[in-house]
Amino acid sequence: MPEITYLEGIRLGLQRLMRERPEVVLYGEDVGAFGGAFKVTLGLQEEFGKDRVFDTPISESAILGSAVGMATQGLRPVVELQFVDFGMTAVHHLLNNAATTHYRTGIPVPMTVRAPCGGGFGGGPFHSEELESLFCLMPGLKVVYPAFPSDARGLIYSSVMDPNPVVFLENKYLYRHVKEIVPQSFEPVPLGAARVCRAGRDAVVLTYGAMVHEALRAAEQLASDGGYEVMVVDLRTLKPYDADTVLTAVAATNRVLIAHEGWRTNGFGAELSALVADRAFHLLDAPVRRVAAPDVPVPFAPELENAYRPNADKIATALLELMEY
Amino acid sequence: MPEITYLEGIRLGLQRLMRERPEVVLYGEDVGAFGGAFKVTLGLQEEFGKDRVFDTPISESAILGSAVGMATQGLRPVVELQFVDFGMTAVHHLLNNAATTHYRTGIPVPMTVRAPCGGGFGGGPFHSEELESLFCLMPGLKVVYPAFPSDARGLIYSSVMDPNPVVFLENKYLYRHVKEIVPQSFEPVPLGAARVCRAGRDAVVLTYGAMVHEALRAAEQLASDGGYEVMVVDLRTLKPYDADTVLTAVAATNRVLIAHEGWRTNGFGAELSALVADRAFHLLDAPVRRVAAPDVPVPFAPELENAYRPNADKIATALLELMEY
Amino acid sequence: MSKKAAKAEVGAVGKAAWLAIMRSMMLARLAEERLVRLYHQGKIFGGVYTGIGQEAIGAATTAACGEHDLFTPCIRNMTVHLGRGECVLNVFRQYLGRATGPTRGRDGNVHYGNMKNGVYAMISHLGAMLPVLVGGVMARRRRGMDTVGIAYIGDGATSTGDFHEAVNFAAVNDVPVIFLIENNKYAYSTPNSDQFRCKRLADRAAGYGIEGVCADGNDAVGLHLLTRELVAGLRAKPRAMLMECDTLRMRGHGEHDDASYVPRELVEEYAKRDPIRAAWERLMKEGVVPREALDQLERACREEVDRAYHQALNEPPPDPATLLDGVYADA
Amino acid sequence: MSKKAAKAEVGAVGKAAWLAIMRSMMLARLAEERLVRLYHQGKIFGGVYTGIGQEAIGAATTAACGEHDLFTPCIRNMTVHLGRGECVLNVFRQYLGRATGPTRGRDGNVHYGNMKNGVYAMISHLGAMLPVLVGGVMARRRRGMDTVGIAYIGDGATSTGDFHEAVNFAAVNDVPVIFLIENNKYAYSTPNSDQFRCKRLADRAAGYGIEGVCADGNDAVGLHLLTRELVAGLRAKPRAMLMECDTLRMRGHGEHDDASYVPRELVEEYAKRDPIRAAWERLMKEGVVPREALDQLERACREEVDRAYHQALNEPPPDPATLLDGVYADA
Ligand SMILES: Cc1ncc(C[n+]2csc(CCOP(=O)(O)OP(=O)(O)O)c2C)c(N)n1
Ligand SMILES: Cc1ncc(C[n+]2csc(CCOP(=O)(O)OP(=O)(O)O)c2C)c(N)n1
Ligand SMILES: [Mg+2]
Ligand SMILES: [Mg+2]
Repeated sequence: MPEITYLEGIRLGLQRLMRERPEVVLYGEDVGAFGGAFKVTLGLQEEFGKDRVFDTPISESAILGSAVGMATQGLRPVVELQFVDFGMTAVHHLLNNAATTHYRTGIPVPMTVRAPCGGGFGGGPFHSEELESLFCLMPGLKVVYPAFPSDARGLIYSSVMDPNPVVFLENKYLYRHVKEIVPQSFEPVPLGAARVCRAGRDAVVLTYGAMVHEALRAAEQLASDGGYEVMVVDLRTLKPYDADTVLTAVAATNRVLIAHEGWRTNGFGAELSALVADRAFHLLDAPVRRVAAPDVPVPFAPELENAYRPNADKIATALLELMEY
Repeated sequence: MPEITYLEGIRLGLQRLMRERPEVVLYGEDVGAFGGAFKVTLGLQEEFGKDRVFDTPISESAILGSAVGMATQGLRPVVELQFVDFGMTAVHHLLNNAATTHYRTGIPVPMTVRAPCGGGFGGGPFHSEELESLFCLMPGLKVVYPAFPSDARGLIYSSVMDPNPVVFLENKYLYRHVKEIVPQSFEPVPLGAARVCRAGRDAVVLTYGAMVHEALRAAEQLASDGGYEVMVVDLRTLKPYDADTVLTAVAATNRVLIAHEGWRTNGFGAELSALVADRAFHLLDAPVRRVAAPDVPVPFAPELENAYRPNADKIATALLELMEY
Repeated sequence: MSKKAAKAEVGAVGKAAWLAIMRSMMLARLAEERLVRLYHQGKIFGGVYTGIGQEAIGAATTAACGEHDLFTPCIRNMTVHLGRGECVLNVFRQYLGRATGPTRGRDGNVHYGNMKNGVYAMISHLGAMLPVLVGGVMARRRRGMDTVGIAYIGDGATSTGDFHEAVNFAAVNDVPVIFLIENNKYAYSTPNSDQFRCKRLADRAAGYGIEGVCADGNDAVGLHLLTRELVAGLRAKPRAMLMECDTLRMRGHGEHDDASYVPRELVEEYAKRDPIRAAWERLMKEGVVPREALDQLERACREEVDRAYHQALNEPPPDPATLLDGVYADA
Repeated sequence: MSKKAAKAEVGAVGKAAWLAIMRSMMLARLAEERLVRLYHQGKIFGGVYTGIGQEAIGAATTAACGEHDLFTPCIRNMTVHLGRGECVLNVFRQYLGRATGPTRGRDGNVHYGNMKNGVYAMISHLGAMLPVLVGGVMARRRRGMDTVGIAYIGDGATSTGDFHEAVNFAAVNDVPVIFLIENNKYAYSTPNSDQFRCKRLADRAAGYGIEGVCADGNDAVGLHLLTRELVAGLRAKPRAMLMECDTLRMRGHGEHDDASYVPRELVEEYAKRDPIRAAWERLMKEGVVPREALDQLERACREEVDRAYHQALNEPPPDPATLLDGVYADA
């Protein structure tokens, strides 16, 4: 069984899709021969030709808008935003065009927007953003955010095959930092299903993206230091999210920590917390806490970015506080 | 003392600012002689000239971007988005340009973006959106949303005088539907301060914008029907929000309902709920509930929009449920 | 083109085609006049936005296209919908927010389409349908269809970033789309002089390396002949192009707007060039369509509008219980 | 212009001005070469993006401007910063994320500015600084300054909606801004042919009703003379304009990119037209600046870069305790 990175997981998923489905096309800035800024699509133009894998002008509106047009005419476009940050120049195409089309007209819009997110490598304020909560606001959109190579591969497959517009978030830090030994062939990973990555009875960390790995590290630490057994739930799909798995986890642990890499105020953690405060209030033995980035632009210098970015230590500290509540 | 509408409140605030402050300029699509789509700026070009009040091409990026440029060169631009919905074509100027400038460079950006929001008049999916939670995600931005004519007047004044970029949300339904008798002269209303609009000890409704009035109606109804005394807190500023007033209200009532006109998932109510679940967990006698719009595009037909839009009845029902918890 | 040649060409198009164009224009005019009345009687929820005075553009251009072509109409393009086969009944259903209408009451007034006819339902964000059309045409062509597209867009909307990105994207990819600018001199209250500085918006074509043409937007006959030629050219050699049509918005931006900012002389000038009357007279004069046929057509249109309105009026509004249905398409 | 007239003009500009231009170019080249080395030694956090081969543009154009003028440089415009008075020490502080640097470590590499010099710090979103500059120039002029602006922008970034909106907005409002397109043939890996279809990007000017000029971006002398003329013209009669400068990106998009997609012949062609060598030779040949002055300048620049780097290296990084400070400006 091969060992693949997160990035390779996405590429393998795309490759299989393009082999199986002639209606899948892939485009964006520099995604062709160059393989994209992060090389996720490397080799795909060579295998599938310029007709199916092509470069575009620097025009996020044209990219997202044309994908809506294609998706309503029998193709399954997969477009890449070079960084999720730059998608902010064309948000109306997601919120208003892609996401409302089926509700208004009954026409499905099977398009996928791949968007590299997150920091941890000195990208500074405009190449490190985490904007999932902004996409999660939009009715009609699906939002997916894998944490593992296998999920990256299986979820990109399901995202592209879904008849709805999907924002597929990719964590840049994870691209080459996580590896996994996986079987050559794979089943698609269903959208909307969270996964319990670690069992535990003392508390649960609800998380996704890069913070899944930090939460797992924190849980290990608490297990060896304090003997606490912390459950870790990887949401995987953020919209629509898997409330059942979340509520089951809360029922099993009675203590909830939410961890994400993006900003705290109105981050996606707020939604998870609100869900718990509404539907699992009676199960809680402690406040619902969030470990998230502070409300400041993502700073560049490593000294600042380390202070800014949530990590295993911050999660462990918050967990201990919760335990002691 | 004159009776003014919400819309006139904004206009009077702008007029006073322009009289007192030569550095205030006002522009946007059709805001000049025409007075804007809703006539908020009617008469201002006549009084202050085309140099200070002017029309622009249909270019939201140019409008927002140029305001950043002006605000960093000694002016206080106030720009109007014809509808908040259309601001989605240029979100990067708020999130990345306006909101990060002071943090990155130390240069203040005293600009105000006026944005008509909300539905209730058959505007359909693209003229009725409530997008406050999206703006509330952005570090460095302030977000203001008045509910009363006096607050509209006093808050627009403070927003324009604030050295930071402010998104000033205006509720279109309230423009002509709420009136208030106010003194001719006024004190600016400080940003960041919520207001208890109605005292009560049995529960609190945390709300803002059009839903303040619905919450007040619901509270009246509960007072006369069930003898419950429901407190209503109008947030007024959503970012940075007044956590102290919220937490004091929770401590006084032990039951919390959050009500807003916009979508439920990741709406601003999620943040308020998360605040309460974290900081006031020990004070709660019941789950934190949200009354919000369902996660569907804002529908056009009155039969659908009435079902879609939160109102006094829905708030009252949710309150009763909370009381009986 | 000589007068004689033009006349011959008009004849070659044939009576049926001209009658179809006249029909779209008349139906639209009558339907919109009815909607205007209903609005001022307080019988319409939301706004009413008409294309009165601009009917030639949608009617003449859609009639020059084929079955698989694609269109993104704007707010003043009822004749695009009708020209592509939409029934006027659906127009009233849409305006009245009926469950039976094209958006089942979920969207209102001009925000409808019909993919059977190759017509996209617009979103309000100006310019935003342009890249959608470009993508749609690319997709159909990839699937083997000989599709050409026409994107209708106002003078004001040419100032949006989306306009620029879409035209450039289509130009680079040789996508056969006509970006048809209806220059009706105003964007809401904003005149051309506050919107752009070039003499003609067609001048933008050079900057995209594509062809730009100007046309009289109130001359249905000339416009139809020209569009036939252009569409044939685009099919033969796929490429994007700009087309600017001169016209005037003859009413307010919407019916809530009295348009008092438009100089009276301008309105009078264009009133003399009413597209329906102009086409009527020319087709009669050149002997391609007899007066009786036109009179008869007008009567039929009046009846159709009347019937459609009353039928729509009696149809049911959407059931609030359906509010949550169909946000997502089922797998 | 005749050779003789050109020579006279070069003389009229004066030795000091030419030396200043040469200094910006040399300093930038040496600083960037140092940064390149540091990057490949793994001593830089984040990326390194250089303007090697494009130094003439920023140096020659800023030198043609006045105290109150405004600028929005892009990623390849170290010579704009230096030309407007930024010290190379600040450049290293910025790259090394020092607390003492222009953004105090909050932003990195090319994302800095200095309002003292009229230079905005760019955000990364391509095109987004253009409307900012337009607004800045409008504001300064309203406040009585005779400000002109230059917005630097890449060939790729002309495809953004922001480019279009900003140019149109400036044109309509007669804002004296030169939109200076540095056509270095590539946007990351994407060549001009996949970016636009017009022959020259200056052809876009007509579509905005403004003037467009083309210039050799590797000829600092010619560019400086031209810009002096243009800036004087814009001050006399405020208006927007486009200027396209022909050049080539001589390294990868960033130092992580080996640019193997750029044909070798193209690189060789432009290597022969290195802007620093070209200006050096011409200024010597025309006798305005003696070789010794240039030699001396180069030595001084080398020392300055060396000193700056070592000083920056020894300065402190930001204190994590300041992370939350200054998100908002205090009232
Ligand atoms: C991006 C965006 N900004 C603003 C608006 C509000 N708006 C709707 S129609 C209109 C004027 C459109 O003018 P034009 O494009 O000339 O079309 P016309 O109405 O004249 O047919 C404006 C400003 C919008 N719909 N979209
Ligand atoms: C809106 C936006 N989309 C994408 C990017 C990613 N990006 C950064 S630089 C670049 C290429 C820029 O090319 P060009 O404008 O020609 O400038 P050059 O690098 O050649 O100087 C791209 C695609 C971005 N910064 N902003
Ligand atoms: Mg118009
Ligand atoms: Mg370039």
